[in-house]
Amino acid sequence: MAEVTMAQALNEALRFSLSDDDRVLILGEDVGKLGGVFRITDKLQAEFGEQRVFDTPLAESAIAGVSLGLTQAGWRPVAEMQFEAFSYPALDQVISHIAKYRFRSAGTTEVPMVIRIPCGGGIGAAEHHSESPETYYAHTSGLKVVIPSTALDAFNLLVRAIRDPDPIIFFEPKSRYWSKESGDLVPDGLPIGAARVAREGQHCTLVAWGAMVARCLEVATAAAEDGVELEVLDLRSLVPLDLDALAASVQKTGRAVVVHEAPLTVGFGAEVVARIVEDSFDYLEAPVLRVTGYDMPYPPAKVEEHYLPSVDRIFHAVDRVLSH
Amino acid sequence: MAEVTMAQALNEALRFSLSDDDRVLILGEDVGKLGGVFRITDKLQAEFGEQRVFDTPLAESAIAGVSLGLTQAGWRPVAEMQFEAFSYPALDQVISHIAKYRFRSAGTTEVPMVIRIPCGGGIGAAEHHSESPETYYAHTSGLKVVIPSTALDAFNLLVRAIRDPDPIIFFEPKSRYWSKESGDLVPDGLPIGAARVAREGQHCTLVAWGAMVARCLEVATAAAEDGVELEVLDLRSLVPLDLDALAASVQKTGRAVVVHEAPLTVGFGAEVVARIVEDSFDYLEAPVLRVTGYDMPYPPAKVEEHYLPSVDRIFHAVDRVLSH
Amino acid sequence: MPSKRDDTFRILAPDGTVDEKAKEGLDLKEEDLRQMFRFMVLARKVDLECTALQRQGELAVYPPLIGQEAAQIGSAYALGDEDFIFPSYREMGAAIVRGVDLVDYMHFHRGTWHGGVRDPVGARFAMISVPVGSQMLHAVGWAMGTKFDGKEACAITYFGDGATSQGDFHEACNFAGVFKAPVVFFCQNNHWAISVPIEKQTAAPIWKKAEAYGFPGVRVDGNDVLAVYKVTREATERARAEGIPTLIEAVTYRLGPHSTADDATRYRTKEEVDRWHELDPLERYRQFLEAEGVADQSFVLEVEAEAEDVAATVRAGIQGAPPPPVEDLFKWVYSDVPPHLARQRDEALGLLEEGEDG
Amino acid sequence: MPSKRDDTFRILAPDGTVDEKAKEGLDLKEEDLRQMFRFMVLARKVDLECTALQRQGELAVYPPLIGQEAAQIGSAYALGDEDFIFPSYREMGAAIVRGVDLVDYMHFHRGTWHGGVRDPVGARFAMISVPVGSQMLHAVGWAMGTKFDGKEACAITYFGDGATSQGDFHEACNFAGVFKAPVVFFCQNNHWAISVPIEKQTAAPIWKKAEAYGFPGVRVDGNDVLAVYKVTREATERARAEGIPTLIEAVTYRLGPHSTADDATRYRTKEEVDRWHELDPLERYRQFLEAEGVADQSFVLEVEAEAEDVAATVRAGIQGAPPPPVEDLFKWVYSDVPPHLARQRDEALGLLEEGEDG
Ligand SMILES: Cc1ncc(C[n+]2csc(CCOP(=O)(O)OP(=O)(O)O)c2C)c(N)n1
Ligand SMILES: Cc1ncc(C[n+]2csc(CCOP(=O)(O)OP(=O)(O)O)c2C)c(N)n1
Ligand SMILES: [Mg+2]
Ligand SMILES: [Mg+2]
Repeated sequence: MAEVTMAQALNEALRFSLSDDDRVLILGEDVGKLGGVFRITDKLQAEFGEQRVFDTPLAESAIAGVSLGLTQAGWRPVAEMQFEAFSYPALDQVISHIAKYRFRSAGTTEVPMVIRIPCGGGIGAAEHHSESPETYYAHTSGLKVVIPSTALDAFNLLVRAIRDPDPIIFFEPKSRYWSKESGDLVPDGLPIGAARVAREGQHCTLVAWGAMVARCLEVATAAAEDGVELEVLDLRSLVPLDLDALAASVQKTGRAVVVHEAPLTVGFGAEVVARIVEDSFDYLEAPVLRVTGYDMPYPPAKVEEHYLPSVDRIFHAVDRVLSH
Repeated sequence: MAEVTMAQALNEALRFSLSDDDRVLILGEDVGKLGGVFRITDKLQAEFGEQRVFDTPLAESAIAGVSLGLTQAGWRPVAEMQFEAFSYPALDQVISHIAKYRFRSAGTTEVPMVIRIPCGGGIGAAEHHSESPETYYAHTSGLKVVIPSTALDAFNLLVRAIRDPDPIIFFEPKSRYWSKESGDLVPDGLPIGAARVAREGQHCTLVAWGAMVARCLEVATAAAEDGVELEVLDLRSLVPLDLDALAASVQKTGRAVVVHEAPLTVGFGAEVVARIVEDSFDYLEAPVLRVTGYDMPYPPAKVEEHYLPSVDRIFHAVDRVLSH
Repeated sequence: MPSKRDDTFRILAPDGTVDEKAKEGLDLKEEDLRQMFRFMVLARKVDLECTALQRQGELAVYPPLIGQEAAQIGSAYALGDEDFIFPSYREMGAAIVRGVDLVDYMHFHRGTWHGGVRDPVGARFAMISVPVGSQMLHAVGWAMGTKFDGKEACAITYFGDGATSQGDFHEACNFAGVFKAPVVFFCQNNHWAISVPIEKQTAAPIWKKAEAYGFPGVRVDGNDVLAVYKVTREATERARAEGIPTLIEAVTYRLGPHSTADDATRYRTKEEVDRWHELDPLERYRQFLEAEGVADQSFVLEVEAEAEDVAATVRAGIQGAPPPPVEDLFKWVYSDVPPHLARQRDEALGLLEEGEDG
Repeated sequence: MPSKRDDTFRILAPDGTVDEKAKEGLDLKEEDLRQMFRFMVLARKVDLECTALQRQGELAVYPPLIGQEAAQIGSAYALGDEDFIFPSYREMGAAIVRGVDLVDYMHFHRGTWHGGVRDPVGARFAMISVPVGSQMLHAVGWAMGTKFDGKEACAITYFGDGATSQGDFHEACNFAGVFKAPVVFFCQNNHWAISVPIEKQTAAPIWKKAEAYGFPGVRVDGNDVLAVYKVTREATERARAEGIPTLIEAVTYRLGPHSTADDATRYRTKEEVDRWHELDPLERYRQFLEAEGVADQSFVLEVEAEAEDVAATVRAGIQGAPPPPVEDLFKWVYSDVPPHLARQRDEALGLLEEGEDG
């Protein structure tokens, strides 16, 4: 039972997949010798050669479009976008082709590819290096959108994503890259599409994904001291969304707060609220609230603590919900 | 009191703006001699010359990025994206620069530009010509996102958008281009950010924008025959969103259904539901439901009638809400 | 008119004269020469049929290829069976050479189905691609992957003069140059991007843009099917054998409107169109075949009759063709139908039933 | 080493010899020659200071320009007061020439402010742009708009070798060619895009890419400040007078890591870096100035002392500099604060107060 960071777990998941299936390829900017700016592809080129793991020119639209082409030649590309904000030049290829390709072909061809995107803030990074663009992808039908919150789950989810026959946007919460967890790296965790109850509780449900799961667990631990039992639901997969798990938890607690880093307006939290209202309205004892980033561009690193959902802000929302 | 179509009203709004302010420019693909594929810029190049109204090479990222550059030289560009799906190559410039430019400069520079985007389905068009991408833009802080539902309001909103100091995404619901309205074309309507009660009613609120407003009015007229009075709220502006108007209507009716063409998951309807829950939870007598396009790529034209919210589907939702 | 500058490769001049030196090494048997003509006539006939079908409301919209037959047939005929075509939306001629089911294909333009090609990988013909310039990257990716497997096949991607302005064109060419991808970039410069003339699209000759990527660029008379065949053949050989991409600029002309929804009189003169009608690629090639004694009147008539039959079959197949059952749409989004989508499917099907009942 | 091919323009050879023919028409007075040296030393000193500030935690991350002083100073010094600079993130040297407030500028790298430039239009220096290749389009748009006004000014945009792979680079150059925009595309080919060497970035020489857009391309020794000045000067004149854009490839080298967060030893050899240290642009220029009698030891010492002072001022100004008040962030999003944002502002400020109280 070794201790691994999420970064190591992701690196192992790629290593595992490269040896497990010789059709798997890794491409992106600086993924070769450098091993990626976060070292997620560390040593993989040395181990698997320059054809299985290769650097590309600096062009994200090409990285996405070429990956689609590779799938049509029978490969399973795992493309890395260096940072979330640099995935935007690829949005046209993702929205107009990758997400639609299977549909357009009446199911006669598949696009088994993964686009890895480090996301989120909280690491004091430069501009364009701390955003949370999950809404753009989750709203794009035809994509599956997953995001792990722990090291072991990162391993499991990435291995499953690479095996999946559909195009997957795989978000990696940067601020958790160095978070440790001990356990064995074996792809036997929950399947894509299943949420995980990270902590049980009966008074209120905190819904989160990625880095905000840990933040919610902090809140839950603190709340427990006041005898308030918060349930923390880690969505793991935004698309498909685990509607049953969401309904089950909220129907048990009757209250919910959604937490995410992305701006409020049409953040994925809005979808969570709408689903809760549709499926569990009669169980609700209070409005479902959202604690999110503000509706502004991601601010300079030195003020991000005031932008990201803090333990305080989450507490405030929980208080309002409980005292409703 | 002449009768005008929305297409004519938009053409007049551009004409008005070009003569009202000699810093206004119009650029895009085929906006010159051809007058645009929908003729929204018809005759403008002949009237104002090839420097005020000009065709560009076929490159949307450039159309957006060059427009930003033009604002820094003191111009007020009005760029046309030929169809909504062809605005995606410009998303990187829109998200990473246009939306953030003022913020990044600490408010020391402005980006007074408008990007016109024909949107929506229902016109039997080819693939990539019927989508509703408002979520991508509404989630991008720094942009204002407006969409008219009638000819006169289209004139007023476009004139105001062109005068606005901030970057504006101006959606034009294609299926309403040929809808007629009589009245005078004068920019004296509601400001950007104000919603409009398109029809009063006390039993349930239908929230919509663009082409779906007319669809909801159809439903309301039919419902009235059964003595059910539906209020129809035309949002007009998704960002900024008129929270007061939304709360006022729902707190009066106690019930709401949101209708849009875009796919369900993280469609703007989710934001509307979340806002209603946050502001008017205690007034709600039933869950707020959404009637939207399905979570799939926009389907072939010959099946779009089964994809777009139909009078039937909206009725179903209203029934569920009223009988709750 | 196609540039008369000697940087334009041509075998068959408009006036029918043959440049024997240019023709050297042309590896076409008489049967091939006839077959290419057959394909050109077929493309012309089916194209006209489709314009008619659109007028009758059988197709939603259709982008005619009339005038570009030599460019499409000559290039597609030069391909090997394993080579993969990545087209835009105007390559029905190339689809014919590839043996793509034309009724399937027309479903795209009818508005009953988005792809237009069943099992694209098997067909070696990618689905119709409307976002201008976007398909070139797929061709490069496929070509890279095919080379990784050590297979001797190349990709060819079709696009227009306007598409060269897109960032994706640049990124695709740059990747191809860096990875030595076996791909042929085939640009049909038909002088117009809807209403925008080539002079307003770019300030440099298209074929010269290859300089920016370290591989050869060639300009060819796109209305000379023999010349197009030859330069494409050579490009495919360079691609497969040495991993050298080629940018081919086939200078041709869009004799019809951009699409059946377009009114070209708004932006170009009748004189210009007439000049190009005189350069009709079919006519030029027919005269050559008859002059060379490879074909005679009766052959031409026979070919036209065959084409009529095929056009009639396409018409019969697409007329009144229904869209897919709504249920299928839900099956095509993902390899499985996830719960949220299953719910939506059930709602949709429920409504359909009611519709039938009531 | 900078390519020795004669397609590389150079005045001052690494060994100090001067190419008099190339030097012809160089319009620099002695004071200019000294001023450029002053700027180069200043850029070097402030750059080293910033790397130190980052190590001490005063800056979040910093991208050193060491080695690229001649390319940045020589080009920026060639500009007129009305010309507008559209930089990437590594152009602190150009910012110095432009007189941009360096403390403002360093707020970007400290993580206290995103723009780095107050009133960019007034400063004639656009905000720092991190998305690679994206700023070139802004330069072209500004240049087009300036030409529309009949003003005699041009834009210059800085970018790296890696940026030439981006679609935006292509679209910007193509627009510039079509609209005859007065713009200079200044590429600092420093041989690396983080860990990706130029050979893996593109298969053609960068300066040749201009061929694709119908305007001139020039390769210059980017470590020869005189040559850089001259080609840029000529490019700006062509741009303003005739609306002819130019693509300049300044061959130089990134002596430091990509940024203070980068470990360059993972992908390049010490030998390579050492070779380029021998080609240090400051050293080469200093020797020239002394040989020509334009500067002497004491001048050099004086200049270095000045630079130390400026560096110290920058340090003093940025050390411990606070981020903007949270309230301001809400004011910067739109020209007004819309209701939904006002709510969020009030929540944020409320929490801050509590924070202070409790
Ligand atoms: C990205 C994108 N922008 C705009 C359009 C709308 N559009 C369709 S075809 C076309 C012109 C294409 O011209 P060209 O590349 O020369 O091809 P041609 O139609 O002449 O064959 C345009 C602007 C599109 N389909 N995709
Ligand atoms: C669109 C985009 N993709 C990726 C990145 C991450 N990134 C920052 S700098 C850089 C390398 C740029 O190389 P080059 O253009 O040569 O400029 P240099 O850093 O050498 O000055 C990369 C990949 C980015 N900033 N923007
Ligand atoms: Mg064309
Ligand atoms: Mg570089």
